[in-house]
Amino acid sequence: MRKTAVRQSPSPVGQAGPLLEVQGVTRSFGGVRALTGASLAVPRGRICGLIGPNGSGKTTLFNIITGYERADAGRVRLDGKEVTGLAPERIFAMGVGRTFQITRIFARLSVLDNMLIATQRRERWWRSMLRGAGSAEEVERAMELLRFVGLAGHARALAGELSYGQRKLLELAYVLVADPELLMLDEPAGGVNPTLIGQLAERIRELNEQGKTFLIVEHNMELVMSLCDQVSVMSFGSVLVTGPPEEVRADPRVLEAYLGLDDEEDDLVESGGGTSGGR
Amino acid sequence: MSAGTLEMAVIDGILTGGVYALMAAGLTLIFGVLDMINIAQGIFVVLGSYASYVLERDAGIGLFLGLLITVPGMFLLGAFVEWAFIRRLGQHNRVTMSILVTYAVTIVIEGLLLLKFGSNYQSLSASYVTQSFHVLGHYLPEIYVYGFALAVGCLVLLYLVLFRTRLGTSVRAAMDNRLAAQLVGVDVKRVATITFAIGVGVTAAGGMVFGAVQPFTPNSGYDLISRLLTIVVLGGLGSVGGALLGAVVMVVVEDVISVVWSPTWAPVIYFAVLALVLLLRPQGIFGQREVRAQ
Amino acid sequence: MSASSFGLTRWGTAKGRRLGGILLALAVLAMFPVVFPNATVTTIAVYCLMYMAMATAWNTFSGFSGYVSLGHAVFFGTGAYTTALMATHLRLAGGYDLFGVAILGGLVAGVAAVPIGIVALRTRRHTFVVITIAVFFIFQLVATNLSFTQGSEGVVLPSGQFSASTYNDPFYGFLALVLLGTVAYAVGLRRSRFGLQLLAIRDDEDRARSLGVKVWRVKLLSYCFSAVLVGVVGGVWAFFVGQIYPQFAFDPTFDVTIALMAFIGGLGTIAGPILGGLVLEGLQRYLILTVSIQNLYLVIYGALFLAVIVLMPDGVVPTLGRFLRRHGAVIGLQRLRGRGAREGLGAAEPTVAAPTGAPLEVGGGRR
Amino acid sequence: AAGKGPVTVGTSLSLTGDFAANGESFVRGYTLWAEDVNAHGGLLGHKVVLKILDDDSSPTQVATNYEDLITADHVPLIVGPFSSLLTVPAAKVAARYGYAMVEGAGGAPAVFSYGLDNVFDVSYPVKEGVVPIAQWIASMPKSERPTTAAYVTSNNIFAEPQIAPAQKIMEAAGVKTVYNQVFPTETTDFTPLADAIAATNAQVVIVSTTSVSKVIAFVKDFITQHYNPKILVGTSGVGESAFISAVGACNANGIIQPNGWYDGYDNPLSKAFVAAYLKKYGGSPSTITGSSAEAYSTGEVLAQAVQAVGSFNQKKIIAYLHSGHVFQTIQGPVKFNAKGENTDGLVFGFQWQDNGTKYVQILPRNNPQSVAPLYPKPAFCS
Amino acid sequence: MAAEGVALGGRVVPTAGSGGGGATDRDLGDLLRVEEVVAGYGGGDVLKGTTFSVPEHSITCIVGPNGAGKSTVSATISGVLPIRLGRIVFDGEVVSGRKPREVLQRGIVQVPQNHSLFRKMTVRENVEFGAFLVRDRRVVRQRYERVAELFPIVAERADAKAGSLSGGQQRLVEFARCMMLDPRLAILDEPSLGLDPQVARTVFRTIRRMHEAGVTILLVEQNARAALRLSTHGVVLESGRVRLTGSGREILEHPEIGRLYLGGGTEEGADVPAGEVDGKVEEGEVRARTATTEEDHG
Ligand SMILES: Nc1ncnc2c1ncn2[C@@H]1O[C@H](COP(=O)(O)OP(=O)(O)OP(=O)(O)O)[C@@H](O)[C@H]1O
Ligand SMILES: Nc1ncnc2c1ncn2[C@@H]1O[C@H](COP(=O)(O)OP(=O)(O)OP(=O)(O)O)[C@@H](O)[C@H]1O
Ligand SMILES: [Mg+2]
Ligand SMILES: [Mg+2]
Repeated sequence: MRKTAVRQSPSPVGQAGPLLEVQGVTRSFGGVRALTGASLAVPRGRICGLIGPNGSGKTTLFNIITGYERADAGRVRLDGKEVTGLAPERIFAMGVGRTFQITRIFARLSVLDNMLIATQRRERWWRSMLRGAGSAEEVERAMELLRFVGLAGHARALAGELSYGQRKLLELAYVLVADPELLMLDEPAGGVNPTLIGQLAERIRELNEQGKTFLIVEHNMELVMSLCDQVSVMSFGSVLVTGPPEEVRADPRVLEAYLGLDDEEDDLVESGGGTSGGR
Repeated sequence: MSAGTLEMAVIDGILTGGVYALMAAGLTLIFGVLDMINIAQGIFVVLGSYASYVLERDAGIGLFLGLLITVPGMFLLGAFVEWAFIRRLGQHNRVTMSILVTYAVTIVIEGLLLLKFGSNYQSLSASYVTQSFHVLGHYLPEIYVYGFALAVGCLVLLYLVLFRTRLGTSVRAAMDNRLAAQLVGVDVKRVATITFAIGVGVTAAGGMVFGAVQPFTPNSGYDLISRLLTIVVLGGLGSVGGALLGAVVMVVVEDVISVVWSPTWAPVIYFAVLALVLLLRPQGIFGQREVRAQ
Repeated sequence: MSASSFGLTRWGTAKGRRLGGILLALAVLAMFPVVFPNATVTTIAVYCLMYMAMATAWNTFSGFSGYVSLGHAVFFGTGAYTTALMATHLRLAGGYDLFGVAILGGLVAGVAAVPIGIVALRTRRHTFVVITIAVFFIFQLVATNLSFTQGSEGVVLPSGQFSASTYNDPFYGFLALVLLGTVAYAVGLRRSRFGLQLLAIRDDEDRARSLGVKVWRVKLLSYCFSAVLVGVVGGVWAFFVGQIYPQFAFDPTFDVTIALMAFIGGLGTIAGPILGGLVLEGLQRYLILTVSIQNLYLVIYGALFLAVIVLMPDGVVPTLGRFLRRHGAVIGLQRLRGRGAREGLGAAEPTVAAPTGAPLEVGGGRR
Repeated sequence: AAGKGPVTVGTSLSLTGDFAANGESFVRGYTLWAEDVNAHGGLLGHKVVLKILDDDSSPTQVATNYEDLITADHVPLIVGPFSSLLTVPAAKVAARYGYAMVEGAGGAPAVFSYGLDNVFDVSYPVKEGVVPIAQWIASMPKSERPTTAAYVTSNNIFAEPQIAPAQKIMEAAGVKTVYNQVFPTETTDFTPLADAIAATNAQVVIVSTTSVSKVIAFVKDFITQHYNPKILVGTSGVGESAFISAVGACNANGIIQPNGWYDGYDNPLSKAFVAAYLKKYGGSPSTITGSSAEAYSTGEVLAQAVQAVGSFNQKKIIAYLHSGHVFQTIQGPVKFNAKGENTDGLVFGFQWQDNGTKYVQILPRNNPQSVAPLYPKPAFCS
Repeated sequence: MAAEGVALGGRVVPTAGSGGGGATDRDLGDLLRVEEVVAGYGGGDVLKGTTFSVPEHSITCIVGPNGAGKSTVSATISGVLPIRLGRIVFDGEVVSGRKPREVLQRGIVQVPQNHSLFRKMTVRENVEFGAFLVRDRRVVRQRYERVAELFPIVAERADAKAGSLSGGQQRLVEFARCMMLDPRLAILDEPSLGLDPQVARTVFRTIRRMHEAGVTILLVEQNARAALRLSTHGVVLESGRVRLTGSGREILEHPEIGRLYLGGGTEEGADVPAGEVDGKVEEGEVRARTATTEEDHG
């Protein structure tokens, strides 16, 4: 736990192995084969996108990586170490933070308290008993992030009183405040105001420049295409293609499986949240 | 220990289990639908016994016939309690709050019963209370057999109501997702009232059988409630069939242990079995689990 | 709601006022037996202290974590039995040393909580309630049936070697210390990261895990701590009552009583359980003593609860707080100002106004 | 007697909670006793006033109550609560203030084992309960004597101690123990136990419980199992009307219960008590419970001690109670040993006869009042 | 007033006076009016005198930042959240203060934003529940078949527990559920949330078909450009107050609104003329209200 914690400076992209490596993970629920040998590598210091049709297994893959579900077969490596089947708190301690597609916040804690829970990754457990809920710096950092997502005014409100989009933002904010090496975001932009999405993208890029690695599941193509260094497309439980956004976008398989061939009505959706990517 | 005794213990256990299931059926319904712990279930059982007792003593109405009056009567009482108190429970601290509210209801009813009937034991009498069927060399007490039949009957009825009627459909919807139920046109408040009322109404039948198999005082509810709660949890919250299975498992385990080993340790073993089952299946035997994390 | 964002009420806001309140409470606590030396009054006071401490201790686990324990009587009984058995086996005379034994009783209760917690805390909410009840019955049965607990005959402790006229004072003093310790723990818990983690567990245990909360450890520890505190009180109780039987040391209504106290005052608050314990225990002892209206007493008692529950569904302290806030403009204003300066957060007052990106904030800051 | 102020006798009774029914009987017994004393000129010329507090059947409250009676009300005299469970905490408080605790319902061995020298139980020691019945069985001619016995008892400080002494006597007389089990007090379902006993076909069955409900459950089950032991004993509740109404009079025929007092007890004091009771509370003699008699006797013993020492001085009263003097009560003679047990306590055996219409005294056999027992017990009739 | 919004309503809906052209307000009466509504949860007010109206046969889209009160508006209309002041008029009748069930009976269906499936029930049960108020089993079956055809996932996973579906699949089932009734007004709170591009397209297409079939639609979307392009009317909500109303296009092209809530520059949004959108609608088979003719709103 200590070891991963000290590594602050970003190692140059491409050096050493990938930060996260998923190999041949399968998982089925009764008759449903959610994952059929999914493999994925997230290089250190990159922003990776993970897209795919509804039900293609993206969230299930997230769950397996972060210890919420077990895999039937396959392995997950983090920074070269095998982490398959470790408990969520262990995975977190190793520097992986995630958000949930269907937001999960602590409804009866204040927004600020929600943030403070997440600030303790590098702490000995017994210290939690001997210290206050948050130090001045922690509160400051939390407030800064809240300000960024537009929730500072709600810092004292109960998190359960937030609107859908605000919850989404709060969840994102407290994963950010935890300051993990790898941030796994499951549809961070869903339900978020387009203008704000643009700012989120800015922030993600900024963090990326500081060395954070991202794995982002998103249906907002504009965002994915503009933000990601590398995009993987899942279909029926396995990764179909991985490559730079432009390539992936043009790949006929992707068009068929995900984007759709009939682009006659693209105007209705494609620009959703749209130009926010800033291109 | 003869094989006959063991066999008898199992038979006893199954029959008595039926009686417990009858008492627990209402609890599991209330538990599952209203997401609350109803401590008052014990006193409702006792109230059912007293209701049957009064009808029998003062009006000469037989125990089973009396159910035609006591069940609707308790149904109305249940509706009132839900309307007056349960409805006010918020979503926050719901478990604690429901325990406390129903505990308060318990002591009020207990106090009223004490005022009316005093703390002496009463019992229900009818010719079949001390008679038995002779089957394959075993004597089966009639009242237990009737109780078991009544239990199965009630549970089947409850099951049909839950799964074959519109009311049941709305009950299950309200139990699953309140907001969604509202939005598809379920009158959630009314459903809650009716469910609680049904739960309490069914308990009138349980109370009748309880009163027939053993004497009762207004205090008798306390020994019952923990048993009923464990039955319901063992079977799975909200599962009607689970209540029957839970009850039978519980009583058979206890009966067999008390016959082959010692009555003293029988409840300990039962509780240990309960803990073990819940460790392996936290949702109970027939309970459903929260489906997945997302 | 928002004023208690921690789920907890902030008593008073200005530091001075709080300090004043605390000092006043301490003074009352200290002076009480001097002002009211009557043995009946001090007896009732001793029981009040016990229940105040236990309601607070219960609250530090159940109120914070949302796991409702109806089996804390197990720890009360374990503390009581440990104390009683040690006193008889060591042939203690019944002096002050027995208080030391009571502390040991508490520790034993805490140890007992470990296996129970390991089993019970794996389950969730409703199931947990029922498991604690089950464990409770196991303990009661075991105490009734094991030979070393002397079964249903119970255990008698040596009578306290204190003079009859001031017999209650040592108990009062020791329990006052226990209460202070318990409250200090509760306050500390509320302010600490540990307490925050417990509250997070209450809201969404699974989510808390992926934020690195070691839910297991946190739950178990707070369960044990609250068990220790209740166990110590159990030990003192045994000494005070002088003789224990399984059905009283392991009393099935114990936890409902405690939960009621914690609730009446306000679940998850600091002042709530203290107030609830004081009022309920005091009132009950006093009522039974003075009015003796027999069974009507039960009806009234129950009806009163129902009234409180219906009228103040959050408990007295929070409701009262809200009432004051709404009706006392001055207090309200102070409160509003004090809101930012929550204890434990130090000077870092978050800026409530001025968002960075103008459009982000339009969604509505709170007035 | 005029001119002197009243004297308050304090007590704490279980008016609510588990022991409420017995608490009620105790209230009647104490009340009758006080009226009786006052009708005869009071205690040392003082009118007796009762102060009764409710303890809700809780040891915590009982201690508080006596504390209150002694330190706040400064009552000169106290009498005991109901149940052995509450007697010890009450007696400890009394001891702290040097008060004598005369009581009628704290006869469990546990009460006497702690060296409390201020406790005096006017009833027979609980452990003696089944002894006369056992002696009667042992005294039967070999040919008639039953050969097997089943014992089952509630795990309770009143019920459990009754078994061992009786069992010892019977085993010595060659009555083999074929079943001997203790069940937890909270048990509500007795069918497996009853069936197991029935399966042993024991000729003597002794069911030791503290509440009528349990003995009813056993008997009902024996009936349904068509199991007819030669001797069926229930240590408590058999004489109550609730028992008859639950199992039916005819089925009760021949069932035996030991007790220290009964309404037909041929003792002038007792007869006067029955008359007074009926005058005040109405009903038939059979509705008077043994608990009322225990309370009344408690008062009698205390009054006699006070009269004898001529003051309310607790030290003197305690000394006198320990002196070995024999007190006369409606329950018969009372004499205390050093522990405070009543060594002269009488235990009778009672049996339902004449198809369950009459509850008669059958033991001790040498007592001229005793009726011939029904032996073996007639078969259940339904 | 711009004419684009009118054209759609005029052409597609036979009942409204056709002829294309003319102002929105003249041709289309208001089906729903939200008048000076004040509402909130527990503490303060969230809606502070919100007023707007939804013309009959329109697609009205509410846009606004997160926390503006859009979902709160939906909740007040459907009766889930009681209002404090003001009133809500539906088809000439005041519906505020009525139970959700009564509102539904009058023909207002809502798909809420947060996931509202019966997680422990099967997909089929969930969808059928949409027609809870319809007592005729035959009609329910017919509609179910229609819905299953439209959204294959419903048929594929008919017997799966709804809670086990993926986020997007759940959203789709919710949407499918709302199609089981034949509402006069459908309130859709972010129908495209979490849907992949293809499915989102299907959903938008379906919305348009519903509209063509005569259903008035109140849409809440953060995917605002797409939504506004589809809409005849738009409402901008800000801190519980209506900031601006107008035709969908007006809102879309409003420079400040665009910058604040639609994610920057407006130029891209302008490149698809609304006429084209409409044109496609014509091409797409306009489904007659075959299975939906049963009127069961009482
Ligand atoms: N616990 C489960 N039981 C049954 N089926 C499951 C379970 N978990 C996942 N599935 C199935 O596995 C498939 C993959 O689901 P997953 O949530 O991973 O999809 P996704 O790619 O995240 O989709 P979306 O984009 O809609 O979020 C789905 O068909 C889903 O129904
Ligand atoms: N249950 C609640 N209790 C208290 N306040 C709430 C609750 N739900 C929402 N609010 C508050 O009401 C305001 C409006 O919420 P609403 O959900 O209507 O926003 P919205 O416009 O739908 O936002 P989004 O686009 O994020 O869904 C927000 O400030 C929010 O904090
Ligand atoms: Mg997903
Ligand atoms: Mg919303």
